[in-house]
Amino acid sequence: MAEQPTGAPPAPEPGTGPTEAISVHDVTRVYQRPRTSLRSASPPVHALRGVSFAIPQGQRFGIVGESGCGKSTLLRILAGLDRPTSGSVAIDGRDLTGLPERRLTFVRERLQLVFQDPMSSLDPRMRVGDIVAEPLVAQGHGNRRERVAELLEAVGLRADAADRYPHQFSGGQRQRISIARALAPRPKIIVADEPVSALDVSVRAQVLNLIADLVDELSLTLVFVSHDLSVVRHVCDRVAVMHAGQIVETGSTEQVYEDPRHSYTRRLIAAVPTLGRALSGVSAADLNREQRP
Amino acid sequence: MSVQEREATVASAVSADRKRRRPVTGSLLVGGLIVAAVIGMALLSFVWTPHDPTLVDPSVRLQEPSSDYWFGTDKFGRDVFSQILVGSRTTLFVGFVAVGVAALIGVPLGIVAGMAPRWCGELLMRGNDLLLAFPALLLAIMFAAVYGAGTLVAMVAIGIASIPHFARLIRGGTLQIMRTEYVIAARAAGRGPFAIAVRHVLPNVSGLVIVQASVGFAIAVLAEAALSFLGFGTPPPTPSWGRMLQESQELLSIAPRLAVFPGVAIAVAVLGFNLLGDGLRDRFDPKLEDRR
Amino acid sequence: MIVRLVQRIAILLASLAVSSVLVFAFMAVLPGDPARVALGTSASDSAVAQLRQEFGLDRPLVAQYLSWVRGLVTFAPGNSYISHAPIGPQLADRLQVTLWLVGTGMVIACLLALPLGTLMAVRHRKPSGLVLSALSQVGVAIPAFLAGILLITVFAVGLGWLPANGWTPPDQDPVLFLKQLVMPALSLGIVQAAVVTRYVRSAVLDVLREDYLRTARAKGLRPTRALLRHGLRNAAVPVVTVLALQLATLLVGSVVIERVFVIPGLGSLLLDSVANRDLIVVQDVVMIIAMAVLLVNFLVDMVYLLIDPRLRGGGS
Amino acid sequence: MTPAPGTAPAAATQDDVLAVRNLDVTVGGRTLVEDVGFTIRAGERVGLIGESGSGKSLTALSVMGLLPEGLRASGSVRLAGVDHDLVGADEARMSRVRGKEIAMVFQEPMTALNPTMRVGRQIAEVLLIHRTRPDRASARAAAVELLAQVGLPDPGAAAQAYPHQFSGGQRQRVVLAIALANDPALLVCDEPTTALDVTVQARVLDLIVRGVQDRRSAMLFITHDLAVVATACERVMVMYGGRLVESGPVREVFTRPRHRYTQGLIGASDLTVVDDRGRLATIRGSVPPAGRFPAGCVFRNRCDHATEVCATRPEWIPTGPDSGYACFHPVPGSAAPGATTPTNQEAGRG
Repeated sequence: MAEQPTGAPPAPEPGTGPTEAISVHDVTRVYQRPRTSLRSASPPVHALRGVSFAIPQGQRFGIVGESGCGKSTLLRILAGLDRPTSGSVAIDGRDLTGLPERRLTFVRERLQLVFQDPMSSLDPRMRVGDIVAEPLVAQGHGNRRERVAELLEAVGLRADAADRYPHQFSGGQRQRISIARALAPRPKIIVADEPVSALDVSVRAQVLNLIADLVDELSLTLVFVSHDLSVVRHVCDRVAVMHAGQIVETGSTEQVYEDPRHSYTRRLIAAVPTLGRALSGVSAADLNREQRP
Repeated sequence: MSVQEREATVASAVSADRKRRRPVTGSLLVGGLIVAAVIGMALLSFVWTPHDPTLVDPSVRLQEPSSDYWFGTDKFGRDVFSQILVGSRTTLFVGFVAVGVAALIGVPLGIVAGMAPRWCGELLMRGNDLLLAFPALLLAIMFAAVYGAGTLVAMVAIGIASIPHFARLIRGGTLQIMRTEYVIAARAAGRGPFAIAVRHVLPNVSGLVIVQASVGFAIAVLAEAALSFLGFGTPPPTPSWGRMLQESQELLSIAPRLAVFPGVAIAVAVLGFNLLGDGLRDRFDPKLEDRR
Repeated sequence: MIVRLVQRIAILLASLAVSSVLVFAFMAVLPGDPARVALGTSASDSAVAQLRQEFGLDRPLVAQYLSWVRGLVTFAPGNSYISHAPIGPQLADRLQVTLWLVGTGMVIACLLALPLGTLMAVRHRKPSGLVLSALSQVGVAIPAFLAGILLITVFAVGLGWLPANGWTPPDQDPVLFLKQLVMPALSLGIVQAAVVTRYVRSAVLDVLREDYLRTARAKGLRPTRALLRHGLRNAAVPVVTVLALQLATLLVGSVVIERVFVIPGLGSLLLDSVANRDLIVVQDVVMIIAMAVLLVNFLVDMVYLLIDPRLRGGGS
Repeated sequence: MTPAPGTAPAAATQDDVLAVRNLDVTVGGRTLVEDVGFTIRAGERVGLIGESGSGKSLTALSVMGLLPEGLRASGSVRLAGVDHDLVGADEARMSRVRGKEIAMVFQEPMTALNPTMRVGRQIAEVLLIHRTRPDRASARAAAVELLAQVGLPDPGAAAQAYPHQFSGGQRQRVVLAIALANDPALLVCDEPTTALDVTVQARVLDLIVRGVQDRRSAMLFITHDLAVVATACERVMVMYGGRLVESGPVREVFTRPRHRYTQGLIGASDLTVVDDRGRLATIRGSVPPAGRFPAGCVFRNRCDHATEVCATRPEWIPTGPDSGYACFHPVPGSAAPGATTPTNQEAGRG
């Protein structure tokens, strides 16, 4: 990365102590598939096979992997929307595995999600103001109108956007609304699931800059999930590479991209076409040469 | 094909994003006009009818249409036009109650089946399919066998038989909505299932409900006409288009008009509701445009 | 594949069992006593008791249910409360008549709907498509019995070509049998054709929008050939679903048509037994119709397996 | 490359496979593609990049004659060896050309194949339609051979299997096998690897490039990903708002862009270059919906250098046999690209 923001990530807020924002310990998730043969039940799907990592406060942690590697399953478990088959997950030191929904409010207050598809992440029948205010309603916060106006401005939209409907906005603007909704309950952790994959190139840069600004200003912890290695490289301090339900490698972005240790990571990085590599003569055949297992 | 696939083909794709309102299509206009006319007729019949539809007057039996009796008179001397007017009241009443019963039970059932865990949804739909094995007419005949004929019997029977259509369609729509990111976001924000059902699912399936309601109305009108025709629907003397048709049967050779007028009334009403259904479907969900 | 078969058979049997309980319970919860209802209010208590004993109505409900089901399964249902005659043979004859009626109606519906529906889809933007669409919309709006009455007025009363009503078994007088079958089958068939046409149209339209149709065109197939070779088989699945649903409605629709054309089918048996309170017959006829509908749904699921390889299991 | 709009087009040189002139695509009153013109030589791999609403896919579909219902194309599209214009040709003529002279690979592999027909038969079909194989048996054998060529394991068994038994990447290879079966003069690819994972994309890209090279077919490669175009193509054309704004050799366009939009696009898509606060270069505003771009230069509402003259339509300024741009305030050609917005300078590492 041309310019790595120097210095350690901002000191954790006083009072929260040294506990990590998120700590995941040996999490597995197994799905049973409906029977297709009479004699034996069909083999279960191991979506996660023992995943462990920890994310300190304020860090920008990337999760990279191809489709089917288990990153969305992991995301749902982090957000308390799905239960792991085994292992534990803690948010700010408090374990949430196995808790019923009514005792998960501490997760709802601290962790919020931003999604990929601008078309499907906003309810077409609700006004933008109600969409952004929904977490406030769910968690019983007051004076919602001012808070919504404040949030819309924070993401670069005019306050009067609150009275309009999602279909009146472009893809990039909808992602901003999605981000405003995530920030409504003043969470400490933002989990972004492929937030820019569905956007045009010229709009993607704007949204990435917005996320970076907000994470810095509000000293948030960011978990950024994507299949696009170059986006994760730009956004994150540390990155975990996932493959077939396991984390095959973790490290600082610099180390993982510059000198990957695991063979899968090497193959993954070798396969990524970039403008620079192409112009220095890397052809489609070169990208493919590394792929032969 | 499991029930899901069958639902996917029958249930509509609930488009997550409504582009600008679709233009008023022909079917919406024509359908709307016809339905308005039928409702107009019903309301008018409360206030005025050329003659008392139930007044038997043998002296004017089987008169041809004239300035006095616009549609002529039937074998008991009753004015056909007045019967048609008042008959529209019965038709609308049966339709509203039947669709009401079907929607009030079918929609929540569909939403619960869509939001419940998979096996529970499966079970509910299995039971739902079972109810499909007892079409409206059969149910009504069974009811009539036990409780005797009557408008109420007809309405309740048609209503209950229409529940599975609502439940299946709404469950399909709910399943799709529950998969959208805005519902996942609501869950992540701490919204409970009830809030999600009311705030997200219901508004987004409302398009489906209205479309199925108008089509359900058409089915109810047909069913009521058939029941009255068989003598299980509205008992005399309340005028009913179905029964008018039945009474006209033995006089076909002398006065075919006695069959034509109620028959056309039924056909036009059903056509109106079906066209309204098509038009509303185009308006609410372009992807449904060519469905059915 | 076999698992699917076993699953579907299990569902069929379960549905049959549940619907039999439903029908039985429906009749059993009836206010008043079937025997007294059958004999009328004036009958003496001893006569009513004697009838109850004869039909085993005094036994516990479960025993009655079991003997009723055994009767149905062994095709030897008991005797009618009114005529005391065995119901079995009567049901068999009537069922045959209804099958003729519904069968021909369905054939007519398919012969009309499949080509017309496809045509409407292919030309859905052109005037001819719109005209057909309007026609089918009108067709849907006409109740079968109205179609029947109009046919009688024109062809029987008016032109005198066909008998207004009546029924003759095919083996007795095939010509008369056909003459009497035309109008009832047509009135059932045309209305169903209108409904099925709309479903065929929407199924074909969905298929026309699929990517693999565009791939077929990119290979060099003309639109009609691309539809025939690639589209129709995939459109068959939703269409078969609808045919099953419509068969159920057709079965019940025939009840009304049998009244209009005075045909001794299951429908008129049902109506007569309701009229003279012969509840055991009502129970049997309703159960047979329900069995027919459930069987059709089962067959439809089997047809899916033939059409759609994805359902045959195996593979990734 | 002959100048497109305005000036008289020079005669197409004899080794041109495809010549597109004044191509417009309209729906209702709205113009989605306006006055697009270019040629592709035999065996040449040309990329067409652009964002949503740029009209790049519609241009490809117009060449194939497969525009969705309601859209109308006008202008001229000529293919070598075909005696009639492809625009407006009737189905009888077009069906002889599609799948034989010109073939296409689509974006979404999961829905591109007929789910109820075996894969081998779907490949054999394109051979039988154009009678490049005498009978069913030889067509089936050729299909298995093609499956082997696109790298599917155990091609014999694959031919008997159904599409749902394959992954996305494998299905895209089947589509590629169908497209290359009759050695087309021109292969059109519409975002062929966008829906694939990066490792699978590398394999499919390699297959596509080798496939056209082995057959000396020309290629029109449509995508929004600059890096993929730079990897797979020799020349690139940039579209925005339904217009061709710049074209030229890949190295030339991506290191010394002339049109301001190309410059901005390169800056925004290169995530390795940031300003002192660590933020990316952006193009202000957002992409207007299709058909609602401003008159004159379609990029002027988002361009920092726009002036009044940009309200009129910029002329196409050729800068070489196959390159040129349409901009009143281009990035100075000779000097290093303008300092205002960081553009991709050094060859990126990694």
